[in-house]
Amino acid sequence: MHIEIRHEGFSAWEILAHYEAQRAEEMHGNFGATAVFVGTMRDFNEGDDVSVMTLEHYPGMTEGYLARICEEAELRWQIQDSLIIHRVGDVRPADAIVLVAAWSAHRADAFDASRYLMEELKSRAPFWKKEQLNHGDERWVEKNTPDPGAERLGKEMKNKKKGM
Amino acid sequence: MHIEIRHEGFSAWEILAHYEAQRAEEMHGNFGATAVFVGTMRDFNEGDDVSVMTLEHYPGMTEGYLARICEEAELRWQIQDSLIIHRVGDVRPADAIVLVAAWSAHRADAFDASRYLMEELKSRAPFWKKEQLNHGDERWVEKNTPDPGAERLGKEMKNKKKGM
Amino acid sequence: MTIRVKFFASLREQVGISEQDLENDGVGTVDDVWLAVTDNQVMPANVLIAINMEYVEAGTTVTDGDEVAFFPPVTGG
Amino acid sequence: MTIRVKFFASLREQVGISEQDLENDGVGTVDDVWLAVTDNQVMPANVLIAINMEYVEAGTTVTDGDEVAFFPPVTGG
Repeated sequence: MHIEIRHEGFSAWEILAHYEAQRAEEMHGNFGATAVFVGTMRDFNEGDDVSVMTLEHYPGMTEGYLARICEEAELRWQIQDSLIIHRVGDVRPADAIVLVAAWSAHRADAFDASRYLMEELKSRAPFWKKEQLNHGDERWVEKNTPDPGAERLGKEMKNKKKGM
Repeated sequence: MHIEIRHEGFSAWEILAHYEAQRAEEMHGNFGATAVFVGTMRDFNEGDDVSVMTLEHYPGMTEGYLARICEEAELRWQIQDSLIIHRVGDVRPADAIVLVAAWSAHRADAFDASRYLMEELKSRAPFWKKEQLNHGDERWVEKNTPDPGAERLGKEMKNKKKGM
Repeated sequence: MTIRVKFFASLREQVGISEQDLENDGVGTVDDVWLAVTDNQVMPANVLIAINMEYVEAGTTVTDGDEVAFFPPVTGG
Repeated sequence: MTIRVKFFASLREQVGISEQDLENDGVGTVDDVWLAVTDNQVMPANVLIAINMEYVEAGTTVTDGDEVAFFPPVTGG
């Protein structure tokens, strides 16, 4: 498991190449399926052009919840490893915001786990986005839209959770 | 859309970095979600150690079906681009066999489309695997196991398909 | 008792406080902490609350030394 | 008429033919092509068939110049 809050820009593909190279000996030949999701900044939202986005987080709590979400995924699916990298600070269009990955022997587990990681991150990890629009205004993004296809993944685990 | 049959080894992450760099101007800021799947060779299958696997394909038909599968995904979900790279020839444990990717403005579409690409590729694209076991025997892999989580993705499209 | 109170994102801007130590023996629940720190403002319905970095409900009891955080719906990813 | 016949993977090894041009005016369907090329072997139940690189059923009619391929269940990915 690897969790990281990044204050500087990153390339998802470089991180994955580096991470897998580091773990090559341990992982060699024992996984067959890697599912990855990368969220990048778009230059529009709700009909407006966005030039810069500032990502805030709650240091300590954020890392705690990201680790917990990975642990839940590792309990729930047959995955050998999971990774979450999330950017904070000022990001610009096309910059990577989030990278999640799940490694498994089975493709169904890798797909389900990566989607679960994203959904739980978006609904529980304390991050907030403020957009700077091209015409100078600022606004906070009010909420994340849930992924209907991820609903079936969250249910069982949510019943076990206290509070949220 | 990009389809490729590779006769040599490849790094999924290098291909993605290169592909996105090539398309950077066109794609800049207009997608927010990238879902990727990489299938790699395991060093075991059905309880046996596997040292080498030979991948055969039907030149022409394979490329045709991969392109068709991408086209179906692009019709069905809101995705801006899709990619399939598949290895043929002799592969060894930890080598990449397949890379699929889908780029979208929405994470649900990216997740669904990438899973659909994998499922259709595994059920329709003419590739075959022969395993060389460590103790010297050879055997053909008899069939792929379907991904139960991908069932809901295939149905609608399958009804429209003639034959297979 | 001492409670460390934190606000994040739009709520930090609205309340005008990032972090504050509340010294007050009259607070029993998270609700009380909110009222004491915000000068009796009404708590918005969608506020999320954490005690010591764990999500809790507004009625949860606070203890000396707790860190209580208030923030709007999360929007990461 | 001329039909180009191809076999792939385990079926290629079993039948012992990779590619063969069948010159025969007595073939009407894919089934007939199979019987003519394999010397009347029984077609395994799980064989997949393509004419001109499109999946078809065993009863499909062949036309002069067609490429007919027989292969086992696919196992890519």
